[in-house]
Amino acid sequence: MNAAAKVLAGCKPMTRREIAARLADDIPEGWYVNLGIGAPLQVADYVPAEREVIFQSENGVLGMGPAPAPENINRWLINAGKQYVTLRPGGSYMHHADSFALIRGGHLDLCVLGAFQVAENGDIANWSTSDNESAPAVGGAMDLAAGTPRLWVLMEHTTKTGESRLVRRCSYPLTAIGVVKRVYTNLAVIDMTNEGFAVRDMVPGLTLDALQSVTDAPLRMA
Amino acid sequence: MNAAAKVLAGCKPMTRREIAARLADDIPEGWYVNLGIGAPLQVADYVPAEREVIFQSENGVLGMGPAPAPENINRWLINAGKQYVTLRPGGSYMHHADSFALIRGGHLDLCVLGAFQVAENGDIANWSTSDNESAPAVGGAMDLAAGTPRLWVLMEHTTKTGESRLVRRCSYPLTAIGVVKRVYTNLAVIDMTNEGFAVRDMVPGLTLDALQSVTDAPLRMA
Amino acid sequence: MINKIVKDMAEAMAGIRDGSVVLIGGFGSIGQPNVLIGGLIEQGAKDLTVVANNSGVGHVGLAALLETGRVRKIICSFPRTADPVVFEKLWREGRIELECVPQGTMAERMRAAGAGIPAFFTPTAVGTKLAAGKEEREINGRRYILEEALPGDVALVEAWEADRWGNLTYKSSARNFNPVMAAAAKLTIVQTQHIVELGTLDAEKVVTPGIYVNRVLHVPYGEPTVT
Amino acid sequence: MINKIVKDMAEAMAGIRDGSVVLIGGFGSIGQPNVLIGGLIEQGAKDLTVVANNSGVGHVGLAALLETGRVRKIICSFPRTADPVVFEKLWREGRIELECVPQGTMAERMRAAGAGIPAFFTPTAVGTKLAAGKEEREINGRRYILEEALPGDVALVEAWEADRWGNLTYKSSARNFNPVMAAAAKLTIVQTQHIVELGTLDAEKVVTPGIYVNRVLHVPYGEPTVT
Repeated sequence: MNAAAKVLAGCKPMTRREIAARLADDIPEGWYVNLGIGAPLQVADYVPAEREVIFQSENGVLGMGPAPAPENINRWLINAGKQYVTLRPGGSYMHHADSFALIRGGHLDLCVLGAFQVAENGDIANWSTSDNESAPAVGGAMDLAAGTPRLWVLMEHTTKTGESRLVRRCSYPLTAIGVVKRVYTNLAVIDMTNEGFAVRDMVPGLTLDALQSVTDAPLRMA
Repeated sequence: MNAAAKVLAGCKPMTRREIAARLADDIPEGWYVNLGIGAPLQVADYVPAEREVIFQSENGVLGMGPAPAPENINRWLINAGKQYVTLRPGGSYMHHADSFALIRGGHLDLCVLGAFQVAENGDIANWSTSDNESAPAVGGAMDLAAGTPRLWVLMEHTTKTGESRLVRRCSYPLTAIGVVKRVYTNLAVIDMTNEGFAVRDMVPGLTLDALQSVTDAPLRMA
Repeated sequence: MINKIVKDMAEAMAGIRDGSVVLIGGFGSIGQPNVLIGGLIEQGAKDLTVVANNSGVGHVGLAALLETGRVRKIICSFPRTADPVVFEKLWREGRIELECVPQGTMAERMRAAGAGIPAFFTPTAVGTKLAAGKEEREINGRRYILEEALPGDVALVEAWEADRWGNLTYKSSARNFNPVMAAAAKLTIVQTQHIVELGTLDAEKVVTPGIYVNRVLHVPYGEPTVT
Repeated sequence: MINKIVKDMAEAMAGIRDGSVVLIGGFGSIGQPNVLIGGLIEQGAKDLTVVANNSGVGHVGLAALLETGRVRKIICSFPRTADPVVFEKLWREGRIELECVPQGTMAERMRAAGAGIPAFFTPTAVGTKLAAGKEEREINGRRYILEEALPGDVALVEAWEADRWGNLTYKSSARNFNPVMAAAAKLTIVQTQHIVELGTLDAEKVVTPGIYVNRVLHVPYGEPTVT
């Protein structure tokens, strides 16, 4: 049983959906938010419609709503993950240059991305594992990471084999440098500060020592 | 009686409106055309509606039509000269960055500008006479001159005091360098070639020698 | 519930600081937010830099703002509309600084600011005195100069329709600089002819999405005068 | 009378040369002009460089074009949609060159091409391996890299409505790269679901004005499949 497995056995790690819900709680009404493909997209499910948060999709959709009922699908309306979505009243469309002008221009309040690694200097690696077997594919990740003033990462705390995803320096190819502001994992919520990672809260049953034992980069309480 | 006056007495110079009409004859159907403020704006009056030429105005109007009847004025619809205009069926609006992207991107087939001077190297001076009494005001002239692949100039051949406006080198502040393709004056139509000015045609009664006598830069027949 | 519609001019103008760069929409008086300009005069911020295509006409709107003496500098393509009496006097007396910028370069510099582009190369003004002091580079055999983004602290915008999210449409050529400035400023304040219910604007027709808008003031003031 | 509507595919594809840079609209299959891609396959131009956000799915559309072996290089942000079997095979066998570009940089490089901007600075990709070999500069304390315009010889575009002047609207998120590419290419060819009479499109709602369009082919082919 590796260190990670021991730690996980001693507490109740969150599921992906629980992390998404935890993150969603921290998004106030009125924010403009881009959710990266994969797990981050689930965050939208936990923001109640009466709390108006405006979701943007890189493919030119501002004011995205939930998935449509099968009988109401608009086949020209998808999100960045190429899933059918809806448009909320007040939503609008724009072309790709305008969409990324919005992203690069820093107009979003928040972007949530998944990641392979986040480093204590705020670097993020989320687009490539240097696996030369498949072609590189960056999509909009670098634009979102470099452009959004507030980048939160949603990811498992460790890899399946127990390696820390919060690292001193990323070993995978970088997506952007010094941009991550907060990390939501299945074990904790961790802020990025000028002094590195600072733990905001942990799942019940977890101690800072136990969390540190599965984390490569040094941690302190916020 | 100066040289210019003598030449003018020996032929029948065109009026501003005649120059505009002469130029309009050379615009084929299907061209996208920007007409500079002042005399060039009159060119539109001599393109019959059935010959579809699409006029653009720098303030975001594509497909501009003639002045409206007083009872049909749309007070939000003006041209670059701040005169009320109409929109033809098929016309559309765009914002200023898109309008100048269109201009700078070289998408117009033709731009017609007035000028103080045109030089045999294609330089144009049309925005300032270095008069330090009034503030500099360039408007869209530099964008139009640098951006449009085909720039024609419509101007009097000489100044009121008889000085040539077709010069070896411009003495007034430049608008753009090496861009003029053709000049329509009250005396002649003159192409810009790699070897300088080449006269395409002259008003009846005028000879090349007489035209040269009122022109600073050397002329040849095209 | 998001509601960017403000109740009065004081709320619209709150917090505009001395020294701000203020982007003011309009081409001549068409699309120029004259009521907001009046509010800014009332609000009293000074030492302003104003970015606007023209420099005001007679003694109204932008000209009235200049006349207060609170504008240190104007960035402008054409300070010579019909009756620029206020500007010309200030300029001759050396009481206002003028940066004359080609119109398309001015628009693109603001577009760049909104789009996170700090600088770009352009062929406009190459070889002219407006290129003085600017970096020049030959790219693929043609000469270009480098121009920098022009961001605003505040944008004053005139719209045709607006909803409570701040989505905007414009009318005809009154669109002009307004959408570009809305995206280029940190604080975008809108005067609109019409307020409409959220969801009634055609999603395919919104020109400025609400993300670029902070405050909307309903000013059904009628038709502009061309000057 | 201006009439950009062409009668058949042969007329739509006439003159596309070997070695062309072909911009192909769409985000995945939404807004992708698959019928025109079929026409390009039929037309036979080879040694092409294709610019598209994705690299094709299964054996249809863009994937079918790649499968002909006539695409020398693809410029693309995400060559990994659902079933990129054709592209992956070509790439592993070294039979196609890939330039992987961040999606927003790709969009902006084409926007720049259409706008007469030869190069611009951007923060995207700074410090990453996609910035390798690119000029870097610090501007106002932040690091940026220089990116060049990406013009096309040909753009293949899917529209919702078109008129005989080539004015276009798009449907929902099928807008995506299409308007940007229409403006960035020398020859823009459109397949449209609907042809409408000149003057019936709302002047406030036209997304691509006809100045950016050369040929329009009426292809009322129905709804896209998401892949």
